[in-house]
Amino acid sequence: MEVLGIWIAAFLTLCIFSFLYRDNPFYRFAEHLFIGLSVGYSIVVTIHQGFIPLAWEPLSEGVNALQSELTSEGTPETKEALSGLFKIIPIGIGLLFFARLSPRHTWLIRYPIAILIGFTAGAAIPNVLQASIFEQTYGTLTPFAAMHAGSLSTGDIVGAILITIGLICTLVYFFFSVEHQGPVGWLSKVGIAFLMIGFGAAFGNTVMGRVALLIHRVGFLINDWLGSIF
Amino acid sequence: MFEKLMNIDRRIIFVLVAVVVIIPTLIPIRLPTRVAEPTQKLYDYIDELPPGSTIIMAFDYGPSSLAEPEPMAKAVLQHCFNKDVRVIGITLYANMPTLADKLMQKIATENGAVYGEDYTFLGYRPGALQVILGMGTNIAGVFETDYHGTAIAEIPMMENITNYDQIDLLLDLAAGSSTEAWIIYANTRYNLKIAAGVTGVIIAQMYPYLQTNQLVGFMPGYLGATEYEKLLNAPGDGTIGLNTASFVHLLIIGLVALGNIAFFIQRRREE
Amino acid sequence: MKRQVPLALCFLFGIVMILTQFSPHSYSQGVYREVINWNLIINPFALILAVATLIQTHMTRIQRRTEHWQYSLVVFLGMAVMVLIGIPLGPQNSYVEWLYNNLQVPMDATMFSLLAFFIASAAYRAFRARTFEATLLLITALIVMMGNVPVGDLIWNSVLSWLPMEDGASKVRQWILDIPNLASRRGIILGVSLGVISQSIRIILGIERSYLGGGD
Amino acid sequence: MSKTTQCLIIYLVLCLSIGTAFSQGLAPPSNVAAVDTPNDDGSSITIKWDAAPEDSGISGYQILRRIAGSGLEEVGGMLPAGSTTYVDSTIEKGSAYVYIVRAVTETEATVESEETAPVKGTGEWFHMGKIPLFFGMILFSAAILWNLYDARSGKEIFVRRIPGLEAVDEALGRATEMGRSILYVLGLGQVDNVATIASMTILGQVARRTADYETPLLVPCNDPIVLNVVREMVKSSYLDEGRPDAYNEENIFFLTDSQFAYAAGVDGIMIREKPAAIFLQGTFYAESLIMAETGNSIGAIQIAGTDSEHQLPFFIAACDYTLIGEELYAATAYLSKDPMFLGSLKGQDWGKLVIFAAIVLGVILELSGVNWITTLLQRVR
Repeated sequence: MEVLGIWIAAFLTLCIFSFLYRDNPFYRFAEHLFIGLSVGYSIVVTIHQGFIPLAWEPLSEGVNALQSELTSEGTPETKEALSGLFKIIPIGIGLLFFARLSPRHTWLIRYPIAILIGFTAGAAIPNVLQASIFEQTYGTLTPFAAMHAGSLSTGDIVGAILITIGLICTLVYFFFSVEHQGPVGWLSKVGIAFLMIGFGAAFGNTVMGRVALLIHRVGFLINDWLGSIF
Repeated sequence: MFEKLMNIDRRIIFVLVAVVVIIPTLIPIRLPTRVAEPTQKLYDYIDELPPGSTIIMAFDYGPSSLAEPEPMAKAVLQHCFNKDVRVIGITLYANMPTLADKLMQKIATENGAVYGEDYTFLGYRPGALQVILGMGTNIAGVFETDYHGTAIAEIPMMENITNYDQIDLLLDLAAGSSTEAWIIYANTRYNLKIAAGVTGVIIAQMYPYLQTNQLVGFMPGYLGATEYEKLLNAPGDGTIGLNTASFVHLLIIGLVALGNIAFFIQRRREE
Repeated sequence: MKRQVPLALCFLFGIVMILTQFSPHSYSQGVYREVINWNLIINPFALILAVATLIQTHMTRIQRRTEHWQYSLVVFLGMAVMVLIGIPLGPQNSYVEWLYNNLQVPMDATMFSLLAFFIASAAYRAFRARTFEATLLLITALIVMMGNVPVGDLIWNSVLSWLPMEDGASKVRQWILDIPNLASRRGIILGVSLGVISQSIRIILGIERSYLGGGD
Repeated sequence: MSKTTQCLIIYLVLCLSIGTAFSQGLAPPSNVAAVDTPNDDGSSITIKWDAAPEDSGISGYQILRRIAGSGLEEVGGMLPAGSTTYVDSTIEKGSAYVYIVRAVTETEATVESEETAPVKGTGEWFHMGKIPLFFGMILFSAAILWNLYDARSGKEIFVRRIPGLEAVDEALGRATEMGRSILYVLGLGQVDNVATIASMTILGQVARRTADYETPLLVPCNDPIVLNVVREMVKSSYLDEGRPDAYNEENIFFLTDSQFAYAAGVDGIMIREKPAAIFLQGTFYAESLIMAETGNSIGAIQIAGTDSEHQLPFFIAACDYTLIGEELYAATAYLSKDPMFLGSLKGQDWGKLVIFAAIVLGVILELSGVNWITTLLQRVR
């Protein structure tokens, strides 16, 4: 079974690599098989790691507790499990997603979507403001406090000043209410230069990442597959 | 001549890449590496944790990008098990639980760690934001059982753990924007300390968070894995991979240079 | 019913999430916990949407016999095998794990490893220093690439050994990432975050309604 | 051993132990105070005391508490020597507690502080440390709403020149001159994606020009819903220009929905049709560079635009013009004149202006030793 697995994996790996020659039926077969399998696996995992523990189990425990409560065998534990019954409301709302299957009732999926979207937006506003705006601005200013205290090396002072200049100029580049002429134009030019260095850094690191993916696959083919033959 | 050189079939370049990867894979070499600040900070933080501390390791990547985070996970797990730091594994990726579960098991067996006492894997729950915020109020409210179905209450290492207040660090092994989500929601809202191990694509965007201490430290891609392995004095997949990557990098740098030289000559001729 | 109620729900959940961030009292924290719980329960159901869309797309392809429609059958085959074994037996079952480890993982990993090839060929044929901006980007990229791999320092130390700096490739890379890269990233983070917050405000206040989709 | 001897030994031991305590001058912890922990849900009390001098010989502290009317109990473990605060989060809500801090020496001698005044844990309705955050949120919301209102009431809102957008005419002119087609790729986004919406708006404008110039416009789609929307949109652009006859529905078509096969399909179109201009606008993933590379190799003028940050470097390196992130949104606002986009864009600009001012002012203040702005921005637990 294990050897068979390695051979199948190697075959499918080669099917996908065959795309490098050109688009072909082997590649298309593997790609579609992959889409099917991965959606299937997501369904399985979402049911077993999502629906069942979060919705089904608390609910069924609640129902059992209700039964024993009605037959007056209630213990403190069953009282607690009874709270699982309240979950019937969010479960009901979640089930509205099935309205997607009926064109006439599709609008019902707006209810759960509205809740999820409102939740996300509400969580985002204060936390993003704190984490990404307040603290990023704070981090730009703290080196200057250290500079005042005289505890910063020359290299760090240059760094802090460059970061501040770069940040201000990048902000100017993404400022749309003023034409970029004169001093604003100059600042935005410096800003674009900083942006390009940033993108260049991302570019270089991305190359490392992509190469890593290939090395990993070639490692599999050579060590695990060919290694199992020779 | 130049026209021809510029328009060579890209498959020739593909063959070159394949050769440059296959040869060093067959004949591995090792070059010295330096350790930079982001990885050093993470290593120091974990190294200074008292025995019995607990960290969460979030496997937030999928099979498509496992090449980089996997060596990082191995190195940090090894470090934790040797330092007697407990590890709780989770994932926000639906296509990840099997891989993460097996990986933790493997490293634990190699280092003599015991399931339920030194480490546990809680598995996956849908909805990243909900899981991150929910675990901050009550971990058992999100993960009532571990991945294998054992109730949290029956796992010895989870005895004194209710929420992030008892967690010393969250290490996010990321191939997407999950680290930012952990920073924005777990660090800002609950003051949980965050560290990361990220794939090449997202390395550059981690630096602002490191400077503000919103990140304790992070491992930048293959390089980070190699650095961590060096600090542990245990070269592994990262070190082997990065050395192989050296040659591919040289090839790509050469190709960019060659392409641009041809481009400039062509442009001068046209003028 | 079709528009007002969803807008009201969105507003209600949004405002509750905002206010509970500012109120540490145990009552408001109780509400906060309950809201998170509701969302934890609702969220898994969203899978239905994704699966329904996928099935519909491929059903249409099969019905209309569009080009390569046969491959849509392969999608269904893969999904059916996984679901029929996985749902009754669970993801920890050894057959499911076998399929996952030997079919899904290798294909997923290989798909993205193709990119190493494409980057190499684009490096030769497309990445041109045609403008000042592109030149700056490419030079930075080359330095960072050199600094990322151990061979970079090796070359630096042997070719540029007359310079007073040892291991220059990785040091210059580190400086680029630490200073100019940090500055521009922070600029992007600030801009994007303002965008996210402004969008969230519009959503909660019902100004932005695109999530409701078309129709009445 | 006689009773006297025993007494003597006990007496000596006692003397010795008390003696050591006194000889080291062990003073009880001073200024001990217990207060309700601020900005919490009422489940904890904070105990504070003054630090002992360094040579005091204290090796740690123990915290003792008692509910009025009952006995003393120890809480928490032994605290290290340097500590001066302890947060007791094991209290029962509503009960008043009295605390004692006990200093312990290495020889296990102890000395206790006086009892604190009784204190209860109460929950606060508003987190006082988050006042700056709260006001920041209110002010920014107000800025957005104000500008939205302004934009809706028909006030002209200025958007700066965007180089990538100005290149559109150049690209179309060239295609017309050469008698070749234009290829417009919308990326892999779904119809509700912000970047896809932006891309469709730009496509609407491009279609108006191609209608005028009678240049063929090819749009391969990878999402059936996007396909339908795009067809409607392009058709109405041609109608608006009075050229419904020039509209060819077959030029806007469904290619495939899978990532790399889509890229390969687009590549094939590029090589066969040799379009003079290629637009890559919308949401892109890893396939971006495959298309940009082929477009470059056929010598087309390429205008890219995306908010997918990871693909931007490749577009900048391989295309002639690139709309970077927010520029794409600004372009949409500018082209569509939608008050919602325009107003938000202006409101966000105000936000940037405030950040800009905070940084400039903050740098000046910090350098002169005034920490107002950093205090305001700092996170309070």
